Amino acid sequence: MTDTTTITKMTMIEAINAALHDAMEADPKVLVLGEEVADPQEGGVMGGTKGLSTRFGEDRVKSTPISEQAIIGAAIGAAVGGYKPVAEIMLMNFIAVPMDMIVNHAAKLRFMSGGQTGVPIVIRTMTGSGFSTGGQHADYLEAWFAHTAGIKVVAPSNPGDAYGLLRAAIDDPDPVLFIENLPSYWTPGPVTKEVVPIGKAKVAREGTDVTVIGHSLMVTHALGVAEKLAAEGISVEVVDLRTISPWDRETVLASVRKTGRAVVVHEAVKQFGIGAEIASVITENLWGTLKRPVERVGAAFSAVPFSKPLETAFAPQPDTIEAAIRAALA
Amino acid sequence: MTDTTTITKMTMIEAINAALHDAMEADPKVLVLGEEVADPQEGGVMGGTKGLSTRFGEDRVKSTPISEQAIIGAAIGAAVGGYKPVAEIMLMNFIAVPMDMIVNHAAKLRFMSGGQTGVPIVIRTMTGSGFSTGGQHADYLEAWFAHTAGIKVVAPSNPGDAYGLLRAAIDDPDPVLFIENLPSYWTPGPVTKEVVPIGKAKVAREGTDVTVIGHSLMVTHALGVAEKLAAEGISVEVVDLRTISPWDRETVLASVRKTGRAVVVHEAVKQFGIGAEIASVITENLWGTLKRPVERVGAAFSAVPFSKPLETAFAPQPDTIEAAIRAALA
Amino acid sequence: MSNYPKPDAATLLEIYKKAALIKQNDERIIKQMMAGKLVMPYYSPRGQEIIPSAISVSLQDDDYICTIYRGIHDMLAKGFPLGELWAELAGRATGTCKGKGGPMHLTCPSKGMMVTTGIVGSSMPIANGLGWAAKLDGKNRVSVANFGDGAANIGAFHESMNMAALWKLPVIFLCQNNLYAEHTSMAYSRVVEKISDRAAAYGMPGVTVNGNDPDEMYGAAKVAIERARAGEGPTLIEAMTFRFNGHLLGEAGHYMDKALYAKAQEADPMPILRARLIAEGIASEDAVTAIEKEIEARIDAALTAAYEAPFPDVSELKRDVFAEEIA
Amino acid sequence: MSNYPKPDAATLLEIYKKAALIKQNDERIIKQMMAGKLVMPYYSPRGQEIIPSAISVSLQDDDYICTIYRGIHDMLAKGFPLGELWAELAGRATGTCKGKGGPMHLTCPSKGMMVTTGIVGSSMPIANGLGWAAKLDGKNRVSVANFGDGAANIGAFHESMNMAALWKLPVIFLCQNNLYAEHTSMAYSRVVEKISDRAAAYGMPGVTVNGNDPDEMYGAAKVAIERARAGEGPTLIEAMTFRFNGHLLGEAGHYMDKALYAKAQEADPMPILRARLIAEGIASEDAVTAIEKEIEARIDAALTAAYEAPFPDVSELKRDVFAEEIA
Ligand SMILES: Cc1ncc(C[n+]2csc(CCOP(=O)(O)OP(=O)(O)O)c2C)c(N)n1
Ligand SMILES: Cc1ncc(C[n+]2csc(CCOP(=O)(O)OP(=O)(O)O)c2C)c(N)n1
Ligand SMILES: [Mg+2]
Ligand SMILES: [Mg+2]
Repeated sequence: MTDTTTITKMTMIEAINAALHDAMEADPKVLVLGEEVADPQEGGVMGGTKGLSTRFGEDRVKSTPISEQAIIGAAIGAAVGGYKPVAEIMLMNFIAVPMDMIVNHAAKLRFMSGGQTGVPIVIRTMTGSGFSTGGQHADYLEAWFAHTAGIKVVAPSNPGDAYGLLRAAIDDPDPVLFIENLPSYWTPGPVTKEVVPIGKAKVAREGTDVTVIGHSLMVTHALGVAEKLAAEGISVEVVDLRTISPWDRETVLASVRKTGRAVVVHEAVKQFGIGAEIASVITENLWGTLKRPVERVGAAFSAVPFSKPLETAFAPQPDTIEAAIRAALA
Repeated sequence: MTDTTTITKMTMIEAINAALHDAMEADPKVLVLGEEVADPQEGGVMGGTKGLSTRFGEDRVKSTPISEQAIIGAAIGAAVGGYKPVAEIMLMNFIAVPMDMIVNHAAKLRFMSGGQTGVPIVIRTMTGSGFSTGGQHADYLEAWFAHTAGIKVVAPSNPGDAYGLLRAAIDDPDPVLFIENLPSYWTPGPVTKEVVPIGKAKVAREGTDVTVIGHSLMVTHALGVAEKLAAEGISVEVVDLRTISPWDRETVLASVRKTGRAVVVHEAVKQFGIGAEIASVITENLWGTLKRPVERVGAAFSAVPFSKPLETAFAPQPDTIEAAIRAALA
Repeated sequence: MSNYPKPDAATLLEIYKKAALIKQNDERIIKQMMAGKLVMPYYSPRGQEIIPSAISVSLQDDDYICTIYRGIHDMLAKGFPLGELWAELAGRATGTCKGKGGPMHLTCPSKGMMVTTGIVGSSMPIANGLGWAAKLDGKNRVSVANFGDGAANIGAFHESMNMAALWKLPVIFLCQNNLYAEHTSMAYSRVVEKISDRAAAYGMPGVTVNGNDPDEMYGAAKVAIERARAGEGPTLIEAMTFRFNGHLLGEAGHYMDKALYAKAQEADPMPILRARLIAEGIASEDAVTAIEKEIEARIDAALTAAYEAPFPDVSELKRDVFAEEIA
Repeated sequence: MSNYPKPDAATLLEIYKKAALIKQNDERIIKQMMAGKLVMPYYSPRGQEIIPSAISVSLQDDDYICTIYRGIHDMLAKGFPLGELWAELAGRATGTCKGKGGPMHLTCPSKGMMVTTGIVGSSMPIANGLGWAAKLDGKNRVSVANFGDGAANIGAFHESMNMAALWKLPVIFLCQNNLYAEHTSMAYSRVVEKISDRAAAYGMPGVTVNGNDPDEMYGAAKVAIERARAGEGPTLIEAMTFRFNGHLLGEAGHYMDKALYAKAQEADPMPILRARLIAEGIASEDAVTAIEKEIEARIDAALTAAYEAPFPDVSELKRDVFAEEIA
């Protein structure tokens, strides 16, 4: 942190909006497109892009028809043509619609062209259960993209990282999927406006007994549980992945090498989720050091249910994470 | 095996064609749709659906425009309306196009409707590297669907299972993604015409030193390696998953409990592939019994390259699998 | 349109009964949400009541419909059981989807309501499949795909219209054009004024009607339904309307054109139809009031029962993922 | 079309030179494949030579094009380096994509060939983005999206046409209608005869021309390109043509209409244009023969160099996945 850095408090959505403003100000090649993103449409359904079209014009900030394939296609083409588009796919479930554009094109053009072209786009999308939106509006699908070579995946857990990771994503020469947690939008936090490098995890809380690895809202949950367990004398280290692909093995392995116990948590369905890869890499590298098998926590194997008690039981909650930590310590 | 069973030899593609014929004959509710599937279009680019439209008519066997979303949508609607459509998506990479129809609809309607509706469709698709088709025609993407609640995923390694699993998939009350390996189409094998239950793996070769778990073409590779290593006195057990989701934990765990060593192999990219889930479940359940960490074998983290030497190096080959087995035995 | 069949008095009254139920039910839902008794994303159909009411009088229970998140009006017009509706909105085990689907995924196969989707454009490809099934069944059933003006710009619209025309499917593509897609007006979504003009690109008849006019809407729907039943294929109907409560309940609505909004309110189809019934002597003021009272009573009963019903058990997470319960 | 600009003699000769290169290159590729020297899926453009040749004479190196698996004709017409082409087809490190892309993903940014896709319909949304970039650059560049008749039925076509018209993008949607999509004819893919009629659904001009006629193709292309350069927006051109070697080299071709095929062969545009050049005195028989000989020599040189070049090193699997080499 340079001493010129000023720390201000912002909510997650304010931090995202600030990062977009600063990036567009810093580089005329940065563009924004998506449904409702311009000010005549109120600058995004959550206001994430508020003010951008008024400030930078509707040539650079374009509200689009409901045409996700054309949105991502336009972003890819503009990127290949030398620009840095930030495309918004309103909710993560809708990313299934332009899936071909993302995985068969954005992620592959650099490799298939032998490096002659690149696709420096950012795809912003939001998700997260808890708002009773039901089965088609709250899935975490990061595993699909982490399994896809050529696209990076980031998911901030706090306003400061949201700002720093978004700035890094926009300047990254490759496509980046930027996952925002809807329930965290209004959570305030310090924002230094420093760029957060893609591929670097953060030890969000130091501890010695067990390591909890997660991203997005799960980090917030884990920190709360860690605080609670500290009172019992249980020392929990929390590693915020921040980048899911390519993920920071060094930081994760260093932490688990120290604690000997690990819990991986994500809001996505547990089966075949990213926790499996992280647990496998930990096991492969720390065989002998690891005191117990890595605990994995994820959502139930079902669509996101509407009814409140089911929705709550579907996704990992603080008590689920606490139980997993205790199991890891057993 | 009942004594009335007659065993005939067929290639994989012949077995698939026979299963479709027999299923349509057995149940008038079975339908087939997709690009080129009717006989005026030569019954499928690989001939998988040859003869069906001539025998059962073009009301039940429909060649479609190039409209993957409409193809899967039509299959879903017909299924909700009481039919059993078998939709063909020519190559697995193209499944990214109707992704929304598959994951947000086919896989979720039963749950979201509280069980009032169901979607008994089969989506046949082919893939596999080795034919110099490059970056958009040979990916294995089973991990995306294994991570999706509500859809089953099967991938036969031989003609007999292809027949039996396809019959089971067509009669299954839920959506089934049926993955066919292009390079295996012309491999002959015995076909008993017995139904192969979804969710049951098969011990393809018994062994005592190490278990290799795989599906599709990787089973063929593994069996070859096992034969070769037998000459050295290394006894390899090969488990053919056959169904990837929901997968047969019992059979896999029983085998590894016996051998104490495991190698999981798939042609899909290794990172965040299905091998991670299988390795994690083995580790969680056999901690203490497992003599070494589970070895994972998968494709390189890249798009499928065109140039032959790169394409060969990209995907797991028999020697890659052999090396992993030796590492597991170290 | 002059040669469209017109609804007779009894049919007009039937249309009003359906529309009144939709309107009063919407008002009650909003009251309950304001009171914090219902928590859900709500896409009010207020202002679009006439469209589904005027088409439903020509549909049978076994005709299929697929609709969208903004679809409670389509449901109620086709006879969705009010009790199961309210129980579902309240997330109760007695809801039509056992509380698992909620407002965006309402389903009731016994009334032909097969699919409600929250993904723009996705009602159309699935409605085609139901049309294909109906055609194979040979029972002259039709399949109605409801969608909005914004959905006419997504790929699924194109693929579905083309396939339906090619296969001569008994599908009615019912575009409820309420002038906005979330906060987006036509100026930001397409160049062509009439969405119905797109039908020509598929060799399908397409018409634009005032969806708030029971006569026009009834006539266009009847013609399309008869064409479909006769095996002559699909029709695109663009029904012009307006949504008075914006996209999502609670929004600011700054994106809306004030003058346009005012004009639309003056043309609110509900008081107009009500007045017409009385003026034309189709029903007396008292009779209409009685109808409305009776609707209020039905809603009272439905919501009371809903709130008294239990929430689904957590074990429901393992049910309906597959037909067979998962371990 | 009568008022289309016509190509002058020099332009006509230029068109023939490009077309002859495409035809002779295609024949050589097939020879090499038959001889087992080249192993790849090959989608021959034989029969479609005039289309890209007649449009490319009006394009600059920095105009963008996106094309598809059947795109070598589009590439060569726009000046794709022959040596890098053959090296790529042979999977060599000296190929334009270092052998990593192959025939379906040929790319050459220095000549404006930005994207070649193997996914039907996907050239269009990306071409829009290049058009948007060109528009922002303010250099009056255009972006050409090549696609086939079958691609006109996929969702991406609809979304792309609508967005291009709405944003007035400098895009030319060039549908090369060779009457078949793999083994599928129009009878199984759409009702409307003319794909160009779909342009009206987006408020975009659309024309159908004989793509095998250099005059018509040149004229339609020039008008569309000038319109795009002038900032007036996109155009859909449906260029009628035929593919003589079927969809994929080695196919049986039983799905093709024999009479149609025979008729198409009689209308093979290459001998016709060749004869015309001589008849109109644009070039003597000897001059034309010399051109063809020179092309043969260039192809000889390209393939010889290609086969002598090394294959890419396996370490290439870690390069170009991301800009930064992966560990
Ligand atoms: C594929 C997809 N993209 C975006 C959304 C978010 N969204 C929900 S409703 C809506 C507007 C739809 O407008 P319209 O089709 O006119 O229907 P209306 O809501 O006006 O009835 C949008 C963009 C979505 N649900 N699905
Ligand atoms: C989305 C998608 N679906 C299916 C295919 C398989 N496929 C490759 S080419 C082709 C036919 C395309 O026909 P057309 O658009 O007319 O182009 P042509 O090959 O005739 O030039 C098909 C179906 C594909 N590549 N992509
Ligand atoms: Mg609307
Ligand atoms: Mg074609």
